[in-house]
Amino acid sequence: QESKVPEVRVGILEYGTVAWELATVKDYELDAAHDIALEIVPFAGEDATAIALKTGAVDVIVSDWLWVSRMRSEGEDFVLTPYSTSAAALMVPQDSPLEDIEDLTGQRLGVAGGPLDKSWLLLQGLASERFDRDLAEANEISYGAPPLLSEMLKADRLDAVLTFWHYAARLEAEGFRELIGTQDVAYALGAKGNVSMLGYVFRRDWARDNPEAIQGFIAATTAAKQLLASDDDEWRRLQETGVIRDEGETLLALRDSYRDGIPRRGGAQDRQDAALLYEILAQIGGEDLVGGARVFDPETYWGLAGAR
Amino acid sequence: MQVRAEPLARLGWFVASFSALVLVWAIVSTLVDQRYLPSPGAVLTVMLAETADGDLPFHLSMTLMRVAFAFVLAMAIGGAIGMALGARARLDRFFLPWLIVALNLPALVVIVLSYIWFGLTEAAAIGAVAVNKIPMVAATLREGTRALDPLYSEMAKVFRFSWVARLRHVVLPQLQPYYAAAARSGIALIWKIVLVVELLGRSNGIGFQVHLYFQMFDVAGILAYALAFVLVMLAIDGLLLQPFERHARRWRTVNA
Amino acid sequence: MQVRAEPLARLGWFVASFSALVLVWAIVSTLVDQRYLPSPGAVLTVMLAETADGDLPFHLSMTLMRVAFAFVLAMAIGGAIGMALGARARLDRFFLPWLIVALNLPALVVIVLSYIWFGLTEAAAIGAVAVNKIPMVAATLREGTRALDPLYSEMAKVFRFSWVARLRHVVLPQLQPYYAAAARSGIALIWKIVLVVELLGRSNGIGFQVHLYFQMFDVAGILAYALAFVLVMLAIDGLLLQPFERHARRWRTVNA
Amino acid sequence: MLKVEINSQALGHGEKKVDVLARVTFRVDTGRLICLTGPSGCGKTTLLRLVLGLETLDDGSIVVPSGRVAAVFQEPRLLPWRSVEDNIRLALGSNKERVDIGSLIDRVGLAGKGRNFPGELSLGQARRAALARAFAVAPDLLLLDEPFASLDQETAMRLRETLMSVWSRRPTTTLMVTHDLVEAAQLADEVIVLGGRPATIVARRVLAWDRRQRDAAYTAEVAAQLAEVMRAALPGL
Amino acid sequence: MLKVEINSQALGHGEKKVDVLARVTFRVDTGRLICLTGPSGCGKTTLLRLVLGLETLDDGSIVVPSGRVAAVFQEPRLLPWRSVEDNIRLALGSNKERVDIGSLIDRVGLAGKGRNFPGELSLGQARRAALARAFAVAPDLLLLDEPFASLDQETAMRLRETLMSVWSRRPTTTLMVTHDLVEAAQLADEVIVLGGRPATIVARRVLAWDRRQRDAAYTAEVAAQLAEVMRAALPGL
Ligand SMILES: Nc1ncnc2c1ncn2[C@@H]1O[C@H](COP(=O)(O)OP(=O)(O)OP(=O)(O)O)[C@@H](O)[C@H]1O
Ligand SMILES: Nc1ncnc2c1ncn2[C@@H]1O[C@H](COP(=O)(O)OP(=O)(O)OP(=O)(O)O)[C@@H](O)[C@H]1O
Ligand SMILES: [Mg+2]
Ligand SMILES: [Mg+2]
Repeated sequence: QESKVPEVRVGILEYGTVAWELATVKDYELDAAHDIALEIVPFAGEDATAIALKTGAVDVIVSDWLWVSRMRSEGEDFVLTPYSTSAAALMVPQDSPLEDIEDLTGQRLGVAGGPLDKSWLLLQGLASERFDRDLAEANEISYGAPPLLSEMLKADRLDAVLTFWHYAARLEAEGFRELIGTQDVAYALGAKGNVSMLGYVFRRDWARDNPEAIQGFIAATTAAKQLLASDDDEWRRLQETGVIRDEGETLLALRDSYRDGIPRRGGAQDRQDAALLYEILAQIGGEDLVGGARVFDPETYWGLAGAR
Repeated sequence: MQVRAEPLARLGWFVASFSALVLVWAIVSTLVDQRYLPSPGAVLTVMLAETADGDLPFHLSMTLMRVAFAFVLAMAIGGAIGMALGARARLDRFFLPWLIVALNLPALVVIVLSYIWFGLTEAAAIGAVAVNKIPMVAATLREGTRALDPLYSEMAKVFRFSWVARLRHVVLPQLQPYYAAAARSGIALIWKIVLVVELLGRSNGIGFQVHLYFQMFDVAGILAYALAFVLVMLAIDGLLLQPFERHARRWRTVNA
Repeated sequence: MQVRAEPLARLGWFVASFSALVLVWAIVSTLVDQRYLPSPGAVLTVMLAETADGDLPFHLSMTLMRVAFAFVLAMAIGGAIGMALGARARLDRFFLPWLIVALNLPALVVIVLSYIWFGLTEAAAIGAVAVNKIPMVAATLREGTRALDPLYSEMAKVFRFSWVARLRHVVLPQLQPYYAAAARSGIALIWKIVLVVELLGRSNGIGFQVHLYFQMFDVAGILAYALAFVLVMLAIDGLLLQPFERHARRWRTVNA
Repeated sequence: MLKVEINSQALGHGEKKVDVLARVTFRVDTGRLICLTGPSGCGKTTLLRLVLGLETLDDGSIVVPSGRVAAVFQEPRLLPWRSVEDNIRLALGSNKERVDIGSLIDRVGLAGKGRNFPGELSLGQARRAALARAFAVAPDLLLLDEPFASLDQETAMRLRETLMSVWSRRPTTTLMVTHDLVEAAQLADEVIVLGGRPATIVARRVLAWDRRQRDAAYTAEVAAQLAEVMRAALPGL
Repeated sequence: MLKVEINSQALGHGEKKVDVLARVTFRVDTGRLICLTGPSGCGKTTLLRLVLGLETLDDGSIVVPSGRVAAVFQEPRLLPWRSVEDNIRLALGSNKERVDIGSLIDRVGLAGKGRNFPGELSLGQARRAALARAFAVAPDLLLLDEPFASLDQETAMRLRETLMSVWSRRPTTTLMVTHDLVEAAQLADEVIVLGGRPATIVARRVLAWDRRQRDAAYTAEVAAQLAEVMRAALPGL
């Protein structure tokens, strides 16, 4: 037999956005091309992937830097490398009178991910900085599961929904419009560019012990990203192989959003902006959100100077 | 004198039992990673802090309110359905498959549909929980009703008991253990579902908080909130359920 | 002849009942948005498609496997605990608070801790489900054991029944309705928890699939998978539980 | 008036189905007391259950007098979770005031046991409580299934007297099952002997003497005659 | 040999606590049969329960012969969910082979009812099944609580004979409660009359005659004497 290549087990949401990228890796055997063996372990919920990483059932998952930083403050040596700058968007119906976040008072506002969701906290931070308004107080907030919130918005039981980007993309395809996206908020708060909200997360020990594995994995996924970014046919393939179940407008919207979210900056700049945002988040979210760590842990980003 | 001593003795037993439980927990928590099972002290600290800032009492009271409403609804409706099915063989034959379907409908489906149809409202939440529990109460009371002793129903028929008297003096005393079982495991189940309901679409309550802490893997926070509810349940059990049961069971202890 | 006709009559009742249920569903589904409650036909289509490509049988069998293991575990252990508590007043006094705590531990906490301690394994998943259900079985059987008629235990004592004979011929027949109640609502509860367990840490099973469809808000998909399980439960109930119950209840129907 | 016209009655299902009663026809005129006797297992209780409407009659007709009904079952059938007093009170339905439950309890020899649960009584005491319950109703139709079994002679005698005094106060149509032929000879206006399989009436004896004038000699003689009739009618058990 | 030495026994709790038995002392030599009688509610069943170990004795001591025990309770106490046959078989424990259950069922007049559930029997039939169960055990100590109540005379007589034949086959120490003084005079080696509140032994009568030679005149006379003793000892009930 041929020499054994290192195995990388990635826990993902089946039909989630990461699945598109990894399916592409698999379809083109990009993993073998970069001397790794990729194993996709599907789960049904975000929480499940987090547990899977914690218990060592997988090597890599996708999560945000806020979570990684919080876990680090509790002694877990997790690190991340950028995966996507997409995060969330505040969606309203096409004919909604809402034009700006300044209009957000007295609205029925749905928020995906709960009160400690990063996008929601940033939005609150922006509102309080700009208009000295507490969004949580000024509106009627419903926290809930994203699919449920989408349906609520469609059923006119909510006026606006702050939801994760792929749900937002689907809503957009159905004629809803984006009031503001997380990146816009980040810019407004002083970020210098598109911040990678999501990253591939893994244990630093694992990465140190398996340098070929993590490097091969990053290279393979980067190659997949390029394919998806440049060639529209790739998306038809994903749809035909059943990785994406959406069709028509929705597929296009998802495609565009995905492409928008591909990180284009170096990790160092990302880290700077993340540190900035973290401070804001720590202020609003308080200890509930960030735990004991008041300042951003620079080691959160893997592979940068100072992280060795 | 001896009668007076009873409640004290019961309290003593409870304290002993509870202390032993906390002790076991304390010992186990020193054996495993504190992050995954914090010590009783650590959890108590969180509990006190959350109580001091008013969060815990608020979320606890919201959850208790939902549990209470759903419980009353489920026991009343489920009990009535169960007793009807247990008493009438024809009804039972026809509706037993419905009961089984209802029993096995996933909570998720019921909760989501109820939110969608009735909005993210309190009524939808409580209704969804009750709908989840009703078939379980019905299944238990159905068995209880089928196990009723015909000796007594016949007597009641001969002496022409009114239906109220039949229910109160003939049927319910025999169903007491079934109601007790349905109540104890009922509150527990309801609260488990309330957690899911709060998770999917409420903005307060213990389930909401537990999920928040869960996202952060803060086990101490999860346990603090969960245990607050458990403590309330212990109090309700000791101060309401058990005295009622002792009353209802007086006749049984006569030769024990 | 009449004995032969019985199973046929039962089948007839079942078909009538089930058709009526589907009819009600069909009617309701025309009244509301199809997206939120698809028609029986639409769900059947999904079900057939998923069966044809092998997905549904696979996930269904995984879930059934988990439900079956957890069920057996929970009934055996919970039954033993409940009978012990019901039979011994001292044990009961001491451990009742433990039981209440166990009853009210949130499923989420148990599931997460069990995954963290024992890894994302099948055993951890099944164990977590069983742990969630055990206290409920115990609570039900505890009531049943407390309601045992001392008449028969005394007789057994005088005639020096072996403990096996006591259990088999004296105790269990009296506990039959409690076991039946615990079994029916038990499977239902276990499967509800299996859904959560699969959501939190398995890569297959109906809970896994249902949640995926929930992400896409595909109610037809959710219902197709949920109903596949419900159908299996209906079959188990009709082919296993009910015949067993009829056998166990023969003596009751003598004067009915 | 109670009219019983049974043509046939079976019990049980399948293999265990048994023809219990064949043709059994009799009437009890208003205010009269008929004793029913016959070997154990011949169908006496079944007959009472038919009259009480607890069993559906296969073939025949039973006409029950209107008004209140009371019964003493072969077992006490007190609600174990209710006190003796409550058991009696519950049987009264709405006409609670009229009856002095306390004195009734005294008369059946249960003074001081009113608040006991049935489980705290001896079997004989429980039977007496069941008798008190039936008396309390002041019924138009009274059915008694061996009401004085497992009582000592003294107590049984006093209860028979109590029965007679309650019974004579208002016209009560009574059907009583007993194995005690002396008892039957003391109390009955007519004695009906059931027997055979399925059971029919194998003998009946009308007792014309006023029951207050029946002395020990008379009852002993009648009892002996009845025993003779029974032995003759039912050779091998 | 069964040795009963009761100094006092109370039942119940709190207000309802009753001193049931005062000093009651007697023995039953191996292979003898003693009848216990007394007014309803005086404590006979309680005494049997003490001997059976179903009640803990407040003050006194009871020595029970070694070997197997069987009892006929005042109610049949058959397991309703087991057939008559199974009820008997279960009481046998391990020595199943030795006993021919079928012929025993026939002897108590339940031929053909072996596969019936107790709920499919008349009360008298259920009592007979309970008797058959006790006989099947071939016990060293046999306790009978009014075993022949609610049976017709004929059946009762035949069962008494069955009891005697089973009993005489091996030395069975027997304590039997009965209200039927004639029955006591026929069967007992000694009759003990309980009475009073709390109950003590108010009279005892040793019957020296061989039981096979006792004729109707003898038993009637003894029964009458016993009744007289009881009446004298227990004035107002
Ligand atoms: N469900 C049943 N299935 C089969 N046989 C039954 C059933 N119920 C009663 N029997 C039979 O019917 C017969 C009549 O019973 P019933 O109780 O009327 O007798 P009885 O005359 O009252 O006897 P006893 O004096 O012993 O009380 C009995 O032989 C009994 O075995
Ligand atoms: N748990 C109890 N609490 C209070 N009193 C009780 C309790 N159990 C029994 N008794 C009383 O004890 C007395 C004796 O009862 P026991 O059953 O021994 O009488 P018995 O002689 O067998 O009467 P019978 O001939 O009616 O069967 C009765 O007066 C009864 O009321
Ligand atoms: Mg009878
Ligand atoms: Mg007694």
